[in-house]
Amino acid sequence: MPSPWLRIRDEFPILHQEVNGHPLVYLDNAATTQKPRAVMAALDRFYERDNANVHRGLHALSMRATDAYEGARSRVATFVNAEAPEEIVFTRGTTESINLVASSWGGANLRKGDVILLTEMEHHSNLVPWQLVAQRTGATLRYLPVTGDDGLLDLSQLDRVLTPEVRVFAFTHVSNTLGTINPVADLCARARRVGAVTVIDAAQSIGHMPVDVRAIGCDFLAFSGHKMASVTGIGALYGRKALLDAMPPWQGGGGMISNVDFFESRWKPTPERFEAGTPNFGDAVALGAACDFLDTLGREEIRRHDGALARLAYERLSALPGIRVLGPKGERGGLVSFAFESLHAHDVVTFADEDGIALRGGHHCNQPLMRRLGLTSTARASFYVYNEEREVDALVASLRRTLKFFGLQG
Amino acid sequence: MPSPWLRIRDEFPILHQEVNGHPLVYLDNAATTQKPRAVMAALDRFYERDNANVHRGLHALSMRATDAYEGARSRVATFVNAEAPEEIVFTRGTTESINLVASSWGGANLRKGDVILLTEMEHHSNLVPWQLVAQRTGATLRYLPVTGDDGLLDLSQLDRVLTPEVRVFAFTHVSNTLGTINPVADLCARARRVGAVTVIDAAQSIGHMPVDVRAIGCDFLAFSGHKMASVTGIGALYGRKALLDAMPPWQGGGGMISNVDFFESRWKPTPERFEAGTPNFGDAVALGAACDFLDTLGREEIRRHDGALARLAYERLSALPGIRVLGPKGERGGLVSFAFESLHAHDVVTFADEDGIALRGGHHCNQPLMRRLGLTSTARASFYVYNEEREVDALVASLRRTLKFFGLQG
Amino acid sequence: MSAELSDLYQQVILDHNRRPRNRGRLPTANRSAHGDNPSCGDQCDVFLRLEGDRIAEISFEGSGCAISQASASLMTTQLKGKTSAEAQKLFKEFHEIVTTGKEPEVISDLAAFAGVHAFPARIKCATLSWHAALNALRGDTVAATTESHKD
Amino acid sequence: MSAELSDLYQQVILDHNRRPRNRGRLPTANRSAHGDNPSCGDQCDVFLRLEGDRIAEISFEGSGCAISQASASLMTTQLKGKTSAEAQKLFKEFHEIVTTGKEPEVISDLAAFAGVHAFPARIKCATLSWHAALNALRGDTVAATTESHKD
Ligand SMILES: Cc1ncc(COP(=O)(O)O)c(C=O)c1O
Ligand SMILES: Cc1ncc(COP(=O)(O)O)c(C=O)c1O
Repeated sequence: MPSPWLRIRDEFPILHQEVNGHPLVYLDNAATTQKPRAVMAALDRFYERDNANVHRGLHALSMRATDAYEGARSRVATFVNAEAPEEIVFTRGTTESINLVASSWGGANLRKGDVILLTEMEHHSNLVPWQLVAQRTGATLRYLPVTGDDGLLDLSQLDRVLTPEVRVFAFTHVSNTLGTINPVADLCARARRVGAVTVIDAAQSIGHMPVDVRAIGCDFLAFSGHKMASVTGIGALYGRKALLDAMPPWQGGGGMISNVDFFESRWKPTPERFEAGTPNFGDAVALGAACDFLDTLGREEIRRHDGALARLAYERLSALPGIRVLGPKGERGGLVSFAFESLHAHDVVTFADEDGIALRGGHHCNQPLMRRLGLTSTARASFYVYNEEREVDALVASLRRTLKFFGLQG
Repeated sequence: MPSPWLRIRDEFPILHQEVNGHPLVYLDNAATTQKPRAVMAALDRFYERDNANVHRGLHALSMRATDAYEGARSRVATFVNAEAPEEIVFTRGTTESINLVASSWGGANLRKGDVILLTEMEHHSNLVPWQLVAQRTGATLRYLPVTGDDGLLDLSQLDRVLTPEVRVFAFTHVSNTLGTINPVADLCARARRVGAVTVIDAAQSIGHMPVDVRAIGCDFLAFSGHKMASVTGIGALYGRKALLDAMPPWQGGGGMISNVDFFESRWKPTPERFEAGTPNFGDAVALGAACDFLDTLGREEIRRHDGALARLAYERLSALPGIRVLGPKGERGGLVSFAFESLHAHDVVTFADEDGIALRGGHHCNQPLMRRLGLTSTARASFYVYNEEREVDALVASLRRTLKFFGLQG
Repeated sequence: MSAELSDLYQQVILDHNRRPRNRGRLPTANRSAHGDNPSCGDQCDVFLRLEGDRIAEISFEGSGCAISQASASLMTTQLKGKTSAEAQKLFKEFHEIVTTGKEPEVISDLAAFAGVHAFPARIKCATLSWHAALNALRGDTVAATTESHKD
Repeated sequence: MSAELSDLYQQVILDHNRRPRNRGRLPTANRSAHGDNPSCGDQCDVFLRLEGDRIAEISFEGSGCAISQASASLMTTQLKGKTSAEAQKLFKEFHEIVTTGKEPEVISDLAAFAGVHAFPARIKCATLSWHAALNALRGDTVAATTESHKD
């Protein structure tokens, strides 16, 4: 059988277009990835054959739809190596997953005197929900620092900040600005020693490398489908069953209740308790198909592929004049951020777009980290399974032209 | 131009299949509707050409995706005749929309002594969120009664329950069990006189009849895309701008902040304030396409079509032995619920499925109403644009066979 | 009628549904338990007179579909005279039958429920009364519910 | 380079970006305001010395893309000597130029920003300093922000 990598770009129709007269070079994968034919076909097929509301339905289509939805749950459970499908709650994505944990677990377990430990490299989605629950409960926030431009967590500070008052330690697996891959299993082990619950933001790792919740030893793990070759609108929260079972509901409505009276109600067990209303079963099917797609490519292979492109980009970019390239020099996730001394990220991105190259420029929902690094914004190139070395070449050539246009050849 | 109604079943590929050896008769539209080709094509086209994360993006695809997403918001705004696109917040559906209002508006505005007025015919999704916020704030719940099997709101009781302590009055536009169409504009006018905010659950009306928030005069209106020919995972909350602007955020994360510091944050204006994380822009595009599809058919025509089938079904079913048919005899939404004295809804639904007919059986997320009517469950047939009179015939013939099998010919 | 459907609504089941055995409150009961299946509204009360560890008498009351009513009725005929341990074992067998469709080793009326496995959504209907009975045996006061994620 | 891009980065803009006019704090300022565009991190402070209702002196400080820096610089040259009402009117004109690409009625350097309209995401960059200046004129202490739903 030929390697699924061989004609991989054929799987992504969107790549075969010109932007501003140049072949599209899509390097904004950390924001969202493109979708393979297989995922869109699964979605279309579901709606063409099996669509009906799930659960409680006794007719053929409803039973098929329920099987498809619960099948997707099982598929996602094996994808992250959960112990049981019930440990997977479907959500809109990483942000909703973290809000669910912060509101439900946090609301029920945090109080004045408790500490929520985060890191300085957290995305707003793993930061603002904790600020909101801190305000509500009286718990306080504390941060594990980042070392600087090489963008590692300052582990020498861990003992100082990870004290027994820490009830929850939430951190990202891979930084969406620095590209740093954090030692998540170690961090979870350390947190366990002080009895803190661990929440991992896997938005930037889930589609790019093996993610095994049991090997990592985390309590919760949040991710988005749209960053792993699936569509927008679907993601998941993994939670250890014992913890989920003890949590109060978050949203109320159909599907999550076991009994409703006019004045009070009883809840279903997990995961239904946390899935009020008609779930997004259509997109859940697409998420299951994305798991299949990624496993066919092999997640170790994806890690190697994306990481190699990012390291190549890191090297080649570092040779440009007046540039500051962020994050670790060696092993890194599939992205690289950079800033020029005399050229703003927005101008960089606009000129790259002129050459058909899609970059992201801004604070990447990392405002506190940016300030910490003395920056207001960076440009970011992020890679996925369909990117190629020649696209790194195209990026570097385009940046050189832009520098020249602004008289900054160095 | 030929009427778009002429070959309407061709637009729905799923209908052209056999179930248990019979042509599918899909009568479970109140649970979820099927999707026309035009909607799926819009979704596929978006992902094949324009997909990129929205906002903050300066490259071509991101700008196109942002235009598509904000275009969908404008389209939904005109669909319900909102004053401005900012009055539309995208959510997963009706349930999430109501949770948003109950948590954010309710959390900020309700206190002990305040009354939340609901009706006895509310779906769990317009009931449990209010129970949760009542528990949190100390407000109390009160119910406007339903008259009985003809399933009207008992308006003679309105003055008694709609007192000045009522801060919010939440009610459904069309009952998903009774088929009743409530006089929503009148109810809103009455609520305004005591200064109560109005929340309308439009899940069962939005796809079936014109819904004009300004003609109705409501403050909030919630609905789901999947019940109006669009896909699962997307819906909306309409809210009057002055109210939305004054509400605190609900979920926290990327996209809804204007500034984030390590210890506090500032929020964006509405609607972004309420759309934390990557929004479901793909499915929003599908929702916009569904609005176009329904307006091409004409919403007055849809109301007539669905209502006529439901009234026909009401009549024909009423002739069956040992049956109790619920809801108003005259004008009604496109659905009809019924219960047999000596035959449980589950058996009815299982036998109908044997004839390829998809019905729903159960409490329809209306447990309190069911108890009020002395029932535990009903079977329900619900109609949409592609249903035909011959399908009502098929239903009645199938029910007769079932009654015969159980020896209940009467 | 398809083979699946006639397997589901077997003669035994239709018969128990039409003429339920041991239906009604048991005045001499020293144990009882309530069960519900909230997502379909099925309800079931099981009443036991335990003598030592043995079920001397048993009855049920409830409402629900033909499957749930027949299952409750048949169950009472099967559990009468059994010990707690024997009841547990029977339920295990019954659960196996309704979830897999496998015929039981010893010939038994329980086999009539093998057709249920082709209708996964109906498994709850068939097991509700059993859950209530086992709760009653254990002396649990919490209502049995079929609302676990599976079954 | 495409016509759109060379329209956006016109000579006037590149020139103001390279050699900004009136940059730095104004020691004699009696009014100032801060503006930010949080979604891209652009910042801008505008300093005014008002004499009566007239802008006697004006300067800016800030960081951001070429468009935002050039816009701030050009703005200072345009607003100097103007009254509040005249400044409002100029901003209205400028806003029209950057959102529609329409050339202004009277010939003016502001026309250099007509290319912005083809890049809707950059409109905020061009208008940030203007928002700050108008806030300073009004004496508003709240930071100007470009984060309304539109523009
Ligand atoms: C009247 C009514 N309200 C609310 C809902 C909930 O809608 P959703 O499940 O799409 O959130 C439904 C449908 O299930 C409904 O019929
Ligand atoms: C590290 C990280 N966390 C969280 C998120 C939020 O994900 P989503 O917007 O899909 O909820 C992102 C992506 O934007 C991210 O990169």
